[in-house]
Amino acid sequence: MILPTPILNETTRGFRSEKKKVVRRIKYEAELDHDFGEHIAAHAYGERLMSCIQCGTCSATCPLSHYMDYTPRKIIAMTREGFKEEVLNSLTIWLCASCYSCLVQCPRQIHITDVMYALKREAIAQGHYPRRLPIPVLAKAFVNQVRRNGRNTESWLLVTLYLRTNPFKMLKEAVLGLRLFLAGRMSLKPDKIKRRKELTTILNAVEAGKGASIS
Amino acid sequence: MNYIYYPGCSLHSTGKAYAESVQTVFRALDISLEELEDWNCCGATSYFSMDETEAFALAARNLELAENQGGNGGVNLIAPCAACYLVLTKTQHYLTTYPDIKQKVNDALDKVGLHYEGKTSVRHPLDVLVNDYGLDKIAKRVTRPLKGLKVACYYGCQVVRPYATFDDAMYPTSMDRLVKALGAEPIEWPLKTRCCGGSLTGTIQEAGLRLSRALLLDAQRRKADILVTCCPLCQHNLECYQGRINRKMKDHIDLPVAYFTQLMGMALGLEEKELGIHRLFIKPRVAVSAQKKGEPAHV
Amino acid sequence: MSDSSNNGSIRVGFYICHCGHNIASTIDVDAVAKYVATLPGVIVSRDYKYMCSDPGQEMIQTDIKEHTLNRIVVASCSPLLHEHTFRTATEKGGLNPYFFQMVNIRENVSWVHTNREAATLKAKDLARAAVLRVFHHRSLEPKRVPVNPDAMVVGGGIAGIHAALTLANAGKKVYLIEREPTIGGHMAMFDKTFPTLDCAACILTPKMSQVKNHPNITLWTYSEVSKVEGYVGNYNVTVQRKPRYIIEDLCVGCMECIEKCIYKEGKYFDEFNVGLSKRKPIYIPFPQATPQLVVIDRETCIEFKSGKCKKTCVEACDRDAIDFKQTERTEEVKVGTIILATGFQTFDAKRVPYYGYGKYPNVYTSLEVERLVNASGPTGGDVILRDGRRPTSVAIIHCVGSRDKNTNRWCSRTCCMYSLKLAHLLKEHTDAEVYNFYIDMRTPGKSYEEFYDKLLEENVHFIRGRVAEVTDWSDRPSEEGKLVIRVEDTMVGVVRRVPVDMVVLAVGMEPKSDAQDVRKLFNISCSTEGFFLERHPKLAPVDTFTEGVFIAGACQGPKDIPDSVAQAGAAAAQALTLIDSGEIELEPNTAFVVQEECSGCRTCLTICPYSAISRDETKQKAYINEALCKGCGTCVAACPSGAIKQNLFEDEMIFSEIRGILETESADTNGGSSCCPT
Amino acid sequence: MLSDINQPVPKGEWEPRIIAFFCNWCTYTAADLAGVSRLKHAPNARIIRVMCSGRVDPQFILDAFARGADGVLIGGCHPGDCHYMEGNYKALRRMRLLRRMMVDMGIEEARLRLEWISASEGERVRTVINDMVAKIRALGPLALPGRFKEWDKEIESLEDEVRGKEEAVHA
Repeated sequence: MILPTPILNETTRGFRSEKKKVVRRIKYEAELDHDFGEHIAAHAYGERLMSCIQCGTCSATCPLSHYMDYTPRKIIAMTREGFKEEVLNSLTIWLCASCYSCLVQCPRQIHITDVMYALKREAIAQGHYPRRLPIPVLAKAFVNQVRRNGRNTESWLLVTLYLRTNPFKMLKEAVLGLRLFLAGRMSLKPDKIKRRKELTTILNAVEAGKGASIS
Repeated sequence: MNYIYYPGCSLHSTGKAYAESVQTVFRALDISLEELEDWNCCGATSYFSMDETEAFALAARNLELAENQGGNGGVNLIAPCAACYLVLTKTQHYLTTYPDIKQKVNDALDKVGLHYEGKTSVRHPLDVLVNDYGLDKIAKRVTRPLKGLKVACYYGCQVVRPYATFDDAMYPTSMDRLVKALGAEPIEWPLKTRCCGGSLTGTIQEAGLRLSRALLLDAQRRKADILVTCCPLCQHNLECYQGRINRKMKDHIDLPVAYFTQLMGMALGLEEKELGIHRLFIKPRVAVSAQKKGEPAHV
Repeated sequence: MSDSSNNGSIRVGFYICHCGHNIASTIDVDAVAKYVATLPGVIVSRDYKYMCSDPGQEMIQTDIKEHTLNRIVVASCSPLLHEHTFRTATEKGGLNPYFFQMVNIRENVSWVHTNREAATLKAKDLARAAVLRVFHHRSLEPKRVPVNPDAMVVGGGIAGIHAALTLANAGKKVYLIEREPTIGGHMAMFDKTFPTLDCAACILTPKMSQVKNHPNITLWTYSEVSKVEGYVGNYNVTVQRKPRYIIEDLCVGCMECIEKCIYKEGKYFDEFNVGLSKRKPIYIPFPQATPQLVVIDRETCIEFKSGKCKKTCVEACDRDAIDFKQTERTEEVKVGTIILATGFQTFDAKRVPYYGYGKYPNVYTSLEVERLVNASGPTGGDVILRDGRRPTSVAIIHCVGSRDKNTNRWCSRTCCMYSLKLAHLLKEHTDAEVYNFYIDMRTPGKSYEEFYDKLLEENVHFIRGRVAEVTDWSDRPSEEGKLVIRVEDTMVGVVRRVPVDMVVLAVGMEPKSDAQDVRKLFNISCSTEGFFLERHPKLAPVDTFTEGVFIAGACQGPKDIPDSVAQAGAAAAQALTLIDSGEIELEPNTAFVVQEECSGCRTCLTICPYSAISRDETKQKAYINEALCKGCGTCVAACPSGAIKQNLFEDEMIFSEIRGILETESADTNGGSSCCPT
Repeated sequence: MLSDINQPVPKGEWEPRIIAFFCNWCTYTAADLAGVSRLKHAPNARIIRVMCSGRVDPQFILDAFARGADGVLIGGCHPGDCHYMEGNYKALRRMRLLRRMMVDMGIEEARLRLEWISASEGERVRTVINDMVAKIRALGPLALPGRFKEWDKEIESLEDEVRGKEEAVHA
């Protein structure tokens, strides 16, 4: 399947961004993972996932849908039908900013945001996500930092992020960084909690106590 | 019930001004705020994309610490950062709705002798000020009403959705009513809960900037003098990137973006320094002049 | 487990129904039949594909004769469905129908269980219970009560009007009760009707005047039912008639008084035009209002508020029809049957703030638009928006408040069609670009789909997607000053922003806010949604669980005009069958006192809600008036000396059911701690 | 819930047995609705139809227990909705008294349950029955008939003792 090349040019006039080449598109039942939907529903409090009526409210209310390769509605449909590969490789799940407007407006009260989280976790677990996409990298960096310090320090978070994804961006951001620093809105010394051991024990305990759940 | 203060990581860095203004305002209204001892990161959105149970455990530790610190009879945990507020309310909600999660989380907490009962209620300063303290009392405390100041009240997405109960999820009004109480005029604004781009400004900047831009442009179109928010990330996005937006997209945006607590502090006539006004890149001069206008009426 | 008392004479015939696969697929009917055959007193035990079919019933009749059976037990569906069928069969076979007992193994077993073994087991238990029960059945005569031929119809919308006329034309006396000052209901407000596009008024008003002039119809508008007593065939209904402050017999509806009211202009919310225009405190809802009588609105009339009005209206009326001293009147009528046609209310669009109703002046509800395009409407059919503009583009949003777990879960059935109609009318009146935003297009109904085709050809836009928001947020200069629709065009799979001048919200239908009170008043039930509940969703759609009370129109569920009329006809027909049979058979389940056992303790007297029990002071015994007893059996359970018995539900019958269910073979051996008979 | 109610009943193994007295107008109709809507639930309840919950005589309930029922469920119309005006209130009052008696007899309260279920609440029939079955499964068998037998035995043995003593006296 083809991913549109990322985002950066807006696509209001026709889908210019999509690579124009002739592709054979057909889906055979055998290629679908029929338990995928149930699986996700079970782990995302998405009990109601199956009751989706494909009305598109989620896509329409989503502030980011116009950057997504599949609208949230399609993601739900594909998840339900077992288009596992496409879903896990999609940009959509990473573009979700968790603003919850879909969840609030969904006429079937589907926990769409949680579905997206579940899909992200599944994608990471399966090493499926689009390469060099900063978001999963940020997520990882963030988690590591919190595991280490119990808190996160935005400055360091961004530094690690840019180093991993696109070092040049550092320079671009440097100016802003400096201004923030001067305004006392950015500290360089990492913020830490006192009882870090306690936290580690808790998180390890969770790790240990893990069953089949996605995470 | 007593209030315990949960700053969250952002209020230690980008949101410093928010932290300062919240504490100053609460002090001015004689609402005691003791900080949660050895609080940890709430988990934010990123953690949920990596490991949900851990994320819940992380948040639960804070809820539990608050429960202890607050003593019996329950406690209000005040989280000014919208993201923290959402994660903590969400955790609270899920721990009560799904016993199995609560079990998992408590199993982990037990390892360090903690156990979460579920007595902590997570509150946002906006909720506390409007619903606990009360608008009339606030209005009485106003010494320098912000006459004629047109304010775009921006709630962002995380404060009212989806587990918060103190206001409407799509069309909240608490902040607008608060701003009115300060003598200013909130503008009618359908975008008040539309996402500002969140962490995307750091990752897929194009997308992030466009969201912020839409908000700023529309606020200006509606003749807002200032935009106030209750989320450090929103404040950061909407203020710091205005220059970049103007450059990239040939706009002429110049809109001060402050924390609602800063605006409130000004109306209460508190020290600008203590409200962290000096930390803002775009100084809210309009607000200051509005104060001046308001002044004679009240002295 | 034999019943020595009267085992000898008792010859039971047992029949178990497959109901196609409905029962046979979950219950081993053959096993049950074989098992029941082993029970004492059972002479024949058969299974058959469809017991309710003619051959099934004949089987019973022939068996009764050939095997001289004197008790019949049928295990099939719910007694609420077929008890009557089989009682009749039993009677045709030459037995008293009350020697029959039914076992519900479909609704109560095969349809709700999946485990064949457990289901079969349960079926056996229930069958055994029934077999033991019929031993105690006695021959009974059904209680017959005369049916008062007069009928009452509550609600003067199209359904009520049609029901009333049907009854009246059949020569029955009908009381038509309407809460509003005029009949006509919602239909009177509509412009054209789908799919034929004939004008609502043209087809409705003739029926309205027929009602007014029909010798058999007593029309009471501005009136409400306040009390209902009695039982099927004999209801006493109390009606409150609100004061119009107009003497009905004198007023000729010349409207001089309205003309002369000290208010030169209308000032108050005009109900008929849903607020699109204003009315005076003294008014007639609309020109063809029936009856043609003026009303004075007590809330807004200066005379009532201050008592200092010049009363120009009184001067204006040369027939002295105005009477400020009028007070509420109470009427009591006796009727045999009641038809409820109390209608619906439209969904309050303010409950979905993201569509901006009440915030943006140019967002309308469908009902408002009905008035707006109506030639007799506030603008004379000219589509002028609240801000004075004429729309060049219109968005019609379907399913507003419907199919949504946050508001109303159900589909309102009519919105797709009326949205198509409004699309057509708006295009006709304004030549604007019209967009329909729908989730699913539902056009089931005679020549409805054809109407949809017609609209497609009129190149109205159809965008499949539920609108997320209506805002005045313009993202492009082209959107300035417009209302912007945000929606996913799910067919294309892309989010669209559609700027329009006018938004129409196709609000759904919901139960009237006071449906619950009405339900209690007439002692009927409501469905979960709050609509009145029919006795059976398919086979008794206009009956209720209260005999003699029928329902018609949208009070039973969302319905369009054709369906409402059809249902009204059906309800009238049901009422007529009852009336013309002259008398009705009541279930002979009344209670009676066994005199020699009564200790005269008075316990029962206070318990009976119908005061059917009196005490013979000379004999010192209680006595039950069969005519008044409704057969709840509460007194039976309360009688300390067990002197009261209830026909069809005697203690012995229920005890033997309990025994039948619990005393399985194995139970006898191991103290009842197992439910496994084999 | 569904999963375990679909397990085949192991032969001879104990299964809760519940007698359910449902009023004709509300709860029995609701049970029918549950059927029409195919709301699968535990097969342990056996319904006996009465016209009104007010007809349910305490003797019925005690008899059911005495004959080996593990639980008794009574379903009536919601307060204020009784087809016969107030039969359900009467039922409620009786149950209160009866409960006290049961507890004295050593029958757990949970074994007798009174529920208001209106004609439209098919879903509730399912949940109530499933819930009650689960609770009674937890309590285990009541097995009154068994207990009665034991009591009889005890009494007999006592009598024997007495008799023995008397004989001793006579000797």
